[in-house]
Amino acid sequence: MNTFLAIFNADLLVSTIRLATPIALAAIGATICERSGIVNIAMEGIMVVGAFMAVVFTFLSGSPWVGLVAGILGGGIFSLIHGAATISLHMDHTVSGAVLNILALGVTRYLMILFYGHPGTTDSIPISLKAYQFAIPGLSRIPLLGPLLFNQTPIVYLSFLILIAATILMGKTKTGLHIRAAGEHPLALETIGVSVYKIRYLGVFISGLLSGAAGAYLSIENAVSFSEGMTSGKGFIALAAMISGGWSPIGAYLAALFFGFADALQIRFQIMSRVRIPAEIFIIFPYVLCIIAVAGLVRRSRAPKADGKDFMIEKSE
Amino acid sequence: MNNSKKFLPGLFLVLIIVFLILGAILYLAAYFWGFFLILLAGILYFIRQVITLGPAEAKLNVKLMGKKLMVPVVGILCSMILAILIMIITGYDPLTVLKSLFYGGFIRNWHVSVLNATPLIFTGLSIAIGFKAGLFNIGAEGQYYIGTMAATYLGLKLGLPPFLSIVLIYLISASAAAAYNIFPAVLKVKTGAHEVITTMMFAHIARYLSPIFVLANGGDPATSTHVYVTDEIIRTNFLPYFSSFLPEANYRLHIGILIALITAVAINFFLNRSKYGYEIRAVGANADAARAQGISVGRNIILALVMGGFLAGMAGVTETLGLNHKMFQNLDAGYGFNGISVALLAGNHPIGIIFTSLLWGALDAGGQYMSRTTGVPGAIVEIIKGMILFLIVAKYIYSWAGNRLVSRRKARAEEGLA
Amino acid sequence: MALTGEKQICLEMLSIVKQFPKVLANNNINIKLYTGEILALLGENGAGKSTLMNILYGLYKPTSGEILLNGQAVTFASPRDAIRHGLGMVHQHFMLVETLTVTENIILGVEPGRGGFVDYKAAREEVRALSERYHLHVDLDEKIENLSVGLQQRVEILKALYRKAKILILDEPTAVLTPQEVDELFVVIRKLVETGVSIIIITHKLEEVKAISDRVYILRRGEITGVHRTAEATKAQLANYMVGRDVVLTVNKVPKEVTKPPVFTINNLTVIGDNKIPVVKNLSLAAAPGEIVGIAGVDGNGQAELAEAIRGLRRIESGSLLYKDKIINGDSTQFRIRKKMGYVPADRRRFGLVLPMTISENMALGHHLDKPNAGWFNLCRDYMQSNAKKLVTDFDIRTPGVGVPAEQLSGGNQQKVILAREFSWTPEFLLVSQPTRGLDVGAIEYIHTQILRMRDNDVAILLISLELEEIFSLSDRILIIYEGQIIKEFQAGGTNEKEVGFYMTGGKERSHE
Amino acid sequence: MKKVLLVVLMVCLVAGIAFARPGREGASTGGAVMAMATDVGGLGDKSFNDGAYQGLLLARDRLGAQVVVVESKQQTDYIPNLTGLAEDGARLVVAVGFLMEEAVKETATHNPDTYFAGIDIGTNPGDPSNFQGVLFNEHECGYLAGVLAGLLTQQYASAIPGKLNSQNTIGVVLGMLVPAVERYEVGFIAGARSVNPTVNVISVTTDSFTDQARGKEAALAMIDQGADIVFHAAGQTGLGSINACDERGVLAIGVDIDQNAVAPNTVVTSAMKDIVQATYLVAESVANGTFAGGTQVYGIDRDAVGLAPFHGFDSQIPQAVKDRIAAAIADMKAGRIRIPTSRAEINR
Repeated sequence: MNTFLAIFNADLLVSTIRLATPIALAAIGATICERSGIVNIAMEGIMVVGAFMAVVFTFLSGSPWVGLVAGILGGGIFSLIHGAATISLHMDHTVSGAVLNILALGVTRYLMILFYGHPGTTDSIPISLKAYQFAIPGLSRIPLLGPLLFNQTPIVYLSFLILIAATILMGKTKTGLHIRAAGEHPLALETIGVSVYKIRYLGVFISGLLSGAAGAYLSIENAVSFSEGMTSGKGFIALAAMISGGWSPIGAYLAALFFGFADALQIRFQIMSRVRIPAEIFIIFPYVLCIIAVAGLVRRSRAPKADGKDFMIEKSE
Repeated sequence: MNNSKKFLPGLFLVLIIVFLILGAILYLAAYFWGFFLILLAGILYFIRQVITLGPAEAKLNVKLMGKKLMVPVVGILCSMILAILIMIITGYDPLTVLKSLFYGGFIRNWHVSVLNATPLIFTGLSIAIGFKAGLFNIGAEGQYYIGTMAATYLGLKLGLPPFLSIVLIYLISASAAAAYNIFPAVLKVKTGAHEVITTMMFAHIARYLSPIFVLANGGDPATSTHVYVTDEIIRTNFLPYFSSFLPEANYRLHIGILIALITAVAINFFLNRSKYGYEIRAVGANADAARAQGISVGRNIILALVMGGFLAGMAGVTETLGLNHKMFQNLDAGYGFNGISVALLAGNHPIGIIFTSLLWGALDAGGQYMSRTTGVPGAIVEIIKGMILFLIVAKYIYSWAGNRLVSRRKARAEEGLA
Repeated sequence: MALTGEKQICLEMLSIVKQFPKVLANNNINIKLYTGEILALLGENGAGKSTLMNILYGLYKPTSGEILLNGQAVTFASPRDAIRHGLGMVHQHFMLVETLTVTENIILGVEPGRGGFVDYKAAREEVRALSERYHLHVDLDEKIENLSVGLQQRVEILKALYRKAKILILDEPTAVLTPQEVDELFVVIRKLVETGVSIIIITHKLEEVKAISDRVYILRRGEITGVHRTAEATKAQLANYMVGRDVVLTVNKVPKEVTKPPVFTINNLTVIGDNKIPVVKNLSLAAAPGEIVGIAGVDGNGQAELAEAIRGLRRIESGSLLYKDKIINGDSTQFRIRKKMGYVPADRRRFGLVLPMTISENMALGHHLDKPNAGWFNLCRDYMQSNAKKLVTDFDIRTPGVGVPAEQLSGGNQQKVILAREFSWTPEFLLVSQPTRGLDVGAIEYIHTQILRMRDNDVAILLISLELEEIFSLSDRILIIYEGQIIKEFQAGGTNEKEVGFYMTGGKERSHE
Repeated sequence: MKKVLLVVLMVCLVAGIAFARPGREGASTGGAVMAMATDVGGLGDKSFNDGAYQGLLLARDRLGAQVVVVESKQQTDYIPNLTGLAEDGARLVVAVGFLMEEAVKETATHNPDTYFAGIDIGTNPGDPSNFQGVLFNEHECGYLAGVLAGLLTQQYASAIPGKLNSQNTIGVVLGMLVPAVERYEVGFIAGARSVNPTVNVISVTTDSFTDQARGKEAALAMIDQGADIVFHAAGQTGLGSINACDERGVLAIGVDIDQNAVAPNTVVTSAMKDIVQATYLVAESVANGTFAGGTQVYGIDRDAVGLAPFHGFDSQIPQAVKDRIAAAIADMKAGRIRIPTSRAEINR
């Protein structure tokens, strides 16, 4: 029993943050995207592209910072395909997202063969962002929370900043107001002279940037190389986090923390289990929680009214 | 109506069906002259149309059909052109590559294409029926696992006479998969939980739980020297091979493809000709109107997802009884996701899914052949697939491009006038 | 043709043409607006009024034509341009974001504040000052979804004023208002004019034109058919210009004696609305074979919920529905359909038709499980097609064939498909809601004739309509619904529009008649 | 519009030049074709696919063979790939990875004129004679890794200062629980306990060979529990584990091939199976005409499994530890100890 309780310690929380960060980044991005009215299930694919671009550009430049920027931009640019398909070409949002997920795998695999001569896993990058972990003097000495929040790696810090920025963006800025309006009543926005297309493209692009950052986190901060399949469903968990978080950045972040916590706990349960329980029972734990969260919480929160609805100004009638 | 007028079309119909079935079987078994039978059936169909409808309307029908096929054909052509561009840019010779892609996919390894396509038809149908009801059954892969597990278990234990046994395995295992999909369906109806997330998560759960099943039904892990697989199912439960009646057919080619074809035709009948399929379509196209006209939306959502589960389960059963005869631990089939592609590509039309699945299967098989013989990365095939999908599903792209052209032409004409 | 010579022209639209893929919406339209006047744009649904105003507002681009603002040619690429030039528009369907507050909606797009941030404090102050100046009071921090329709319209006007609109376009502003709210609106409009704002009102109601406007343009089928000083034109004249013939609506209604007992009765019905409060309260009514019972009322007084309850789409809180002497409270919609209860829904595109499905499939909707449309499992497509063909001929539905999707038909023909379907299986009770909304006169006349034909075939018909004209031309009895209750009943002929209008707005029964 | 098109075209061209590489040469001159088909892991797994490829490259250099590699994306690709290679005239087709067992045996039956070999694949009576299974005794090298870890974590914890603690805990991260992985784990546990009966060995299954984040998280959780040496048998997932050890300054033990290069300051050694040599030997037997069917078991007795060099740690490892390892090797070769191969045989 003692050992069982021992797993609830500071390390568990640190582990939670580590596992939650990519989910949180993608989920915040998805939140902004869906608030603007575009359903995005392509996070998984965008993350793959971001992770890959980050590694490639770290190689080319020797600096993981360049890799980070490339990963973020790569995700953003790739997401614009989704934007073009759903906004300008009026394609069904879910379908476009599914297609993009498929396309991302093919493109990265092909490029990987071109760059590295083989698919699978890339070579290790010379230096990862993890090496740039730094403690904020003073703050990091706060017991428990100090090392948790103020002795972190760059993208984790970035995710904190993005959480704050996204909350401010949605609540305090003009753009945020426009994004919210675009997702609720796009025509209202268009009739007062703000281009819904532009706002929605912006929403998709931001979501792409953040998913790209999530991918970069996986490949050049939490690891030192890119493997196919390294995202392993995190994009979809992010989708669930966004919904359970009630389409708000802070909610999405908390939900991501919750899923990260479940995963961290799962690993520790495995370590602790003295009985021969198949590991699989633990591994499905986060997925079960995910279903419960979506089924239980979706009722209380409300999706933006025009989420997933096509917007075309000039109708023929 | 006089008798001869009824008799002739009837005779034609019988001939068409016979030629079509024979031709399809032969063609699928790589007896390529079977294609001529299919062609003959097509000609007979046209003649029959002329007889029954008159030449004008028959012509119109053919024209309409051609129009329907325009987008897919143009989409495939466009993506081929893009693929050629990519190959040129990345330094490969597009002609040899495409040649080996098509030779490998459609001639040399045609049986592989057919084997690839078999499960895709089932999962494609599974997803299409969801789409028809306005649902996205993205977790078909999970239902596939359940079907596989159930089929393996029954295949190991059920020692009834061959035919009966196979039918029972199909029914029970696919039902198990269908039952598995009841959870997300009920959650959707009762709580509104989005099926994209729930079916996906249920798929993960099925996938991660499958090793437990494999270990429970496999050889003794203490002495096993190889990958954990279950034992082989009873031999009488194997699906028959083509080679048992067509000696030149590839030895692995099993009749699963024929079951898939029959299923596709049946689902086509169900969706377009039955009253229950009508309800599903009405719910998918306009749930509000369907409800106002007395159709239970919730019941049809559950029905569509359960049928989707059943069909995805059939994919697992067919693979188990026909091809693998056992279940592997690391089954990462990807049929769920490829099923989405073939369904979208076919516009969710069950008959169309047969062809898109064969195309997908051929691209996969041809891609393998291509990368083996030319050294071009097989991933190019994935890119081609992605582009085909985009160019066909984003139909608006054509009217957009068309409008562009028209308005530019108009502008030019106006300039000319001025 | 200087009607108001001393005033200055502030806006001119010259030779405006708008060609939609299938319709010529505006054909060579010329309009002048003088500073400080109230101009009415009168026309039927589909006459092209809204299209014209959307062009003016920069939402649509005209196919050809020119807009002059204070004598200067301008082109509006988007509403933003139009707003910048001092135009404001209050749309028929409000362009308000329901989850945002009043302030947020008013400042949307022109938010005060620097560096991309919204200065909410300054915004509130500005909006408060504005609302006080024009006496348009509304709670600035309330969310739109919690406001009444009249208040929402007020927000819309404030929104336009906040953008310093000099020309305000009001698209069917009274369609959703109660008469009191209409009066208040007119007061506001006059006040605005005093401050130098010019107003264009789009409407299809003659009374309003007479009540508020200085001048009136009349549109028919995309063309201007007349322009008048309101004071100089009679209603009949205006109507003539509007429809292109002398009488607005003529339907031959033969008075009919009701001899049979009611087939459908509602007793003390209470229904809860979406916002969890009762919207139909203790309502009772009855309809006998061979009579049309018209329910008149301003929109939003429980008509929609009443219809849904009758159809079985909304749970009944208390009370009972009696059909052929049986309580059908708990029976499914499908059961009601099989028992020959018909339904023509108000929103035909949303509730009446499955647009992507073919006409023959839509003709079977609701009866698709039963013979002769279906067997035990299959659909009888031959029967469905021949039946649809027959109905298409009977009801004069203009379509290339019964195999085309319903979405390819015009609104009038879509409505005819619904009527044909509901009439084809000889209902005994028919609920008809807003049967002619948005249709042209020809279609209206046809549909009215058909409804009367059903009455003559001894069908009990409950007609819910927001158009008093329709109520009067069809009903045998008129019930007035107000806040979910029937507050008054009249025999047709025993009343006039004025009286009914009085009760529609909640007027109490006068003790001395 | 035209300008935009032009710019796009230019960008494409530049990208084209940047990306351009010639298509691989097809059939060059002379030499028998020695082919291999990877499993879904593919080349670049830094494990057995790469190892087998190295073996064939050795054959190319020494025997003048032509090397063809085919990658498989999914399990349905296995048989067509193997069959295709045989039909294209390969003399030897090497199937890499336990996942291909069924496929390679079936193909061998239907292509009797081609030699087949299966890395990590065993044979049973009745298997075709043109198929040779190549197995490794993973438990033996796992055992040696266990001996090393068991000694270092407790008795000789001071040998490598700063990396080891006094918690007497070591860990092992597993990919999917396939037999080879299980043998590694079981051997490791048995080895550690043989020299350190009180040692606490924790193991975590990640159920993936590709999820680096999970491998990392598992290792970190172990390290948090006091583990100071983490062994992995998890393919690419294990790269994450090594990365975790590198960050936390504890020791890692690699798997399959010498993984010291992944993190030279962290990977103290690797439990190796000499796939390179084994693959080469099969190729050589084909070239010499001495190919034999049946199973070739490569164990410690043929020096085909064992520990990789200690590299930078060599000077820090006490001689006593090296002696114990040497003794264990001798014992195994002499058959004096029996090493368990399944979880059922040990007490976790």
